[in-house]
Amino acid sequence: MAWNEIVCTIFLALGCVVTLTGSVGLVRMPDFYARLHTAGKTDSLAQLLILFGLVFVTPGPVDEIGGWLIRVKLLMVGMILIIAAPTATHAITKAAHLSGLKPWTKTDPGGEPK
Amino acid sequence: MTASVLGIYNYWIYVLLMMIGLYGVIAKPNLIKQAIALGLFQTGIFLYYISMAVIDGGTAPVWTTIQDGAQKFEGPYDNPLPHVLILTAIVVSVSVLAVALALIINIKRRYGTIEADEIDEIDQADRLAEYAAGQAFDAADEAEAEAQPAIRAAAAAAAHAGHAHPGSHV
Amino acid sequence: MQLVYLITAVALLVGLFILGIRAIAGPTVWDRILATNAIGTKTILFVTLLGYIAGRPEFIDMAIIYALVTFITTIAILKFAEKGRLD
Amino acid sequence: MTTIVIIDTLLLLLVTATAIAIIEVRSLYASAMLTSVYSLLMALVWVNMHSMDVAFTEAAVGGGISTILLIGTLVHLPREEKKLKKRLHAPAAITCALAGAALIYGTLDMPNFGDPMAPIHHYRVPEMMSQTVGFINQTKGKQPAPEGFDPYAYRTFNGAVQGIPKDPTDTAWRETSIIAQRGIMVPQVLTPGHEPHHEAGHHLHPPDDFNGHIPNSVTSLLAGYRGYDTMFETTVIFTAGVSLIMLLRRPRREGEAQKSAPMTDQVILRVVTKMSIPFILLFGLYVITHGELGPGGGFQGGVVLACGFILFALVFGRPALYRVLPPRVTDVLTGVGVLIYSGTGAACLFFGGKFLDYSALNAASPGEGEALGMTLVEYGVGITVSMVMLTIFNQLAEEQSK
Repeated sequence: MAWNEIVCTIFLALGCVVTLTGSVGLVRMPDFYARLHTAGKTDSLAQLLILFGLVFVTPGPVDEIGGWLIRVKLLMVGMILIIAAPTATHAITKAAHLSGLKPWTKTDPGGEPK
Repeated sequence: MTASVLGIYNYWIYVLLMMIGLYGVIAKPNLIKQAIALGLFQTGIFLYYISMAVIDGGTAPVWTTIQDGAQKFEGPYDNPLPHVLILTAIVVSVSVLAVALALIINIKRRYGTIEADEIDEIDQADRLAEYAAGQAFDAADEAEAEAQPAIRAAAAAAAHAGHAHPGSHV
Repeated sequence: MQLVYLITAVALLVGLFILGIRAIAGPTVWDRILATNAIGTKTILFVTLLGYIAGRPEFIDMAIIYALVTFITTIAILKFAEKGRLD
Repeated sequence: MTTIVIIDTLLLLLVTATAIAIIEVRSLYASAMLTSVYSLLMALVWVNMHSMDVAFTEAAVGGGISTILLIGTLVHLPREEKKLKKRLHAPAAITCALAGAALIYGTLDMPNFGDPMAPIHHYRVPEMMSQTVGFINQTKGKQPAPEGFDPYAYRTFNGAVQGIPKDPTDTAWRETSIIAQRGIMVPQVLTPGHEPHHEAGHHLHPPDDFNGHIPNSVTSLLAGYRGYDTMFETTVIFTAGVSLIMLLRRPRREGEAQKSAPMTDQVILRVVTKMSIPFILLFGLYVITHGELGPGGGFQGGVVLACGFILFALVFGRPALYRVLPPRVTDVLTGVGVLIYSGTGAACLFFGGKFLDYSALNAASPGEGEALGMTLVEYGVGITVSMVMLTIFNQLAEEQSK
């Protein structure tokens, strides 16, 4: 393995771990707001890790137009996601909060129908 | 490359998807569900077509040339024709869905429900009411027809009586 | 390297499976919307990865379109849940 | 190949589970949401099978537009289907089981997944691919057909080889197979002076350089070989838009106020939308224009354009959209797209070619003529598709104001 492949592998492995954590959290957490927490945070981190890892293994010589185009597009995807995903999460939260969904607490577990 | 279950597994999934769609179309009385199920059925067929296009070790049928017409990828390209067929089919399927939804909205306006069996019941009731109305109309007609001879006789009697006074046509 | 990609892909798929449970089961509407949104993000990563698995990463445009579509669909679903209408 | 098969298997399992959930879940709203998930997963399957253009279309159309349309319809309808008495509809289940069994029995004779010797790769397609293949091998010279090559040969589920009289272990067979894998699909077409399938009127295009200048073969087949079909499919979409107008549009009274519920109270959403809409529209135009070089084209780009306008209507309200793009303009542009398509065909006639034979557009360099014609056609398709999708959305949304 060349050095760039090793770096990519590390990033991808981290991304996998974060992704799986987020997914499990989305199922395990007790109420909507806690799930939102796990889903929103881990999604943003995981996509950045994986996209950044893939930048290293993009084929094509660095001085060739094609290779650069792909790398720039990868970062562009990351940028779009960094803007769009939190916006969507924020909008969901706000709508849920305005609709009267109460957060779950240990003393008052009536936040949502079981 | 020996023949295996994995070799035709894809085709079984396409059958499964199609049958799920077909089951939805037959079993679910809700018209929206039926429209969605029709979409599932279509996707099954799309899957069948695209699966046939794959070639072992092939890549997407977009040639990339580096310089002077030299190919970056010499390997086989997947068959592009099914892709072309399905590409247009997907867009046509959304048009079909849109027209179906418009019809469903009109049905809701006319019947007040979108469950197929309730629509059938309403239709049946309408037909019965129509039939009853027709019966009543026929009965009235028959009564009129039965009354006809008497009326004619009366008219004839009147005309006969009229002979006594020529010029006065009733 | 193919093996690394494959393992990553399988991990993402497992994540998709788990999220699918939440999307199907999710007690409130908001849970479903959240799960749909998270599935969208995962598919973006997956589609990028598939390009590398196939050895032709020049089709990144797919990922951009996925990002846009996921965003728009989330907003539409959200608007319907919040206001009960779409315009 | 094994990677493809593994991912394919897992993805298809997921897809099937989603499909069952879509049918079985009682809330129509959840069903519509799951439809979006289903389409995104299906698009992943297409990408995995290297069908980029289809994946593009499926993601934009299935994940975006159809979900929005379904949700837009649900505004007037009850959000749950009524409770059925029986969980399983026995006649339907029996029908489906029988039909499914018959179809599965039929698949036993299918060639293997990914078999390069499958008939589909050898019968009709190579005839138009041959020119491409000729182009690929221009630098290497054309190779003659091997002895005993049978384009109809393929392997069935049982491993039996059909259509080839010889022993599969024969060297000729292996050679044929290698040549098929190399992408040289029907060698006999490549032999100069010997064109077995060329009846009169069969070919719409000059055999020398068709496809040679368009890297994306899907687009070149779409606009070239299947140009007529694509034109009439555009017309089908146009017809769908017209039917929607006829089914749902009511004449608006003068001075009638347009009701709407914009989401402008969410500041972050409003700002991000305002920032991203120019980008989305630009990206749509890029997809349309870039259709010859990479995945993309009129259908996909048109849907992306429509998505941009729909996002605008979602966040700022439909009256704001009507100020930007009045329904009258939308209606006219719907027809203009089809007109551009057929007008390009007519222009080809004018320049002395056949209908939709783009190479006539530039006599000096037929390849550039084809590129020009295909771009024009893609723009026609894109305009019609985007405007029809927008019309459909507008009509469904206008219905909510009553």
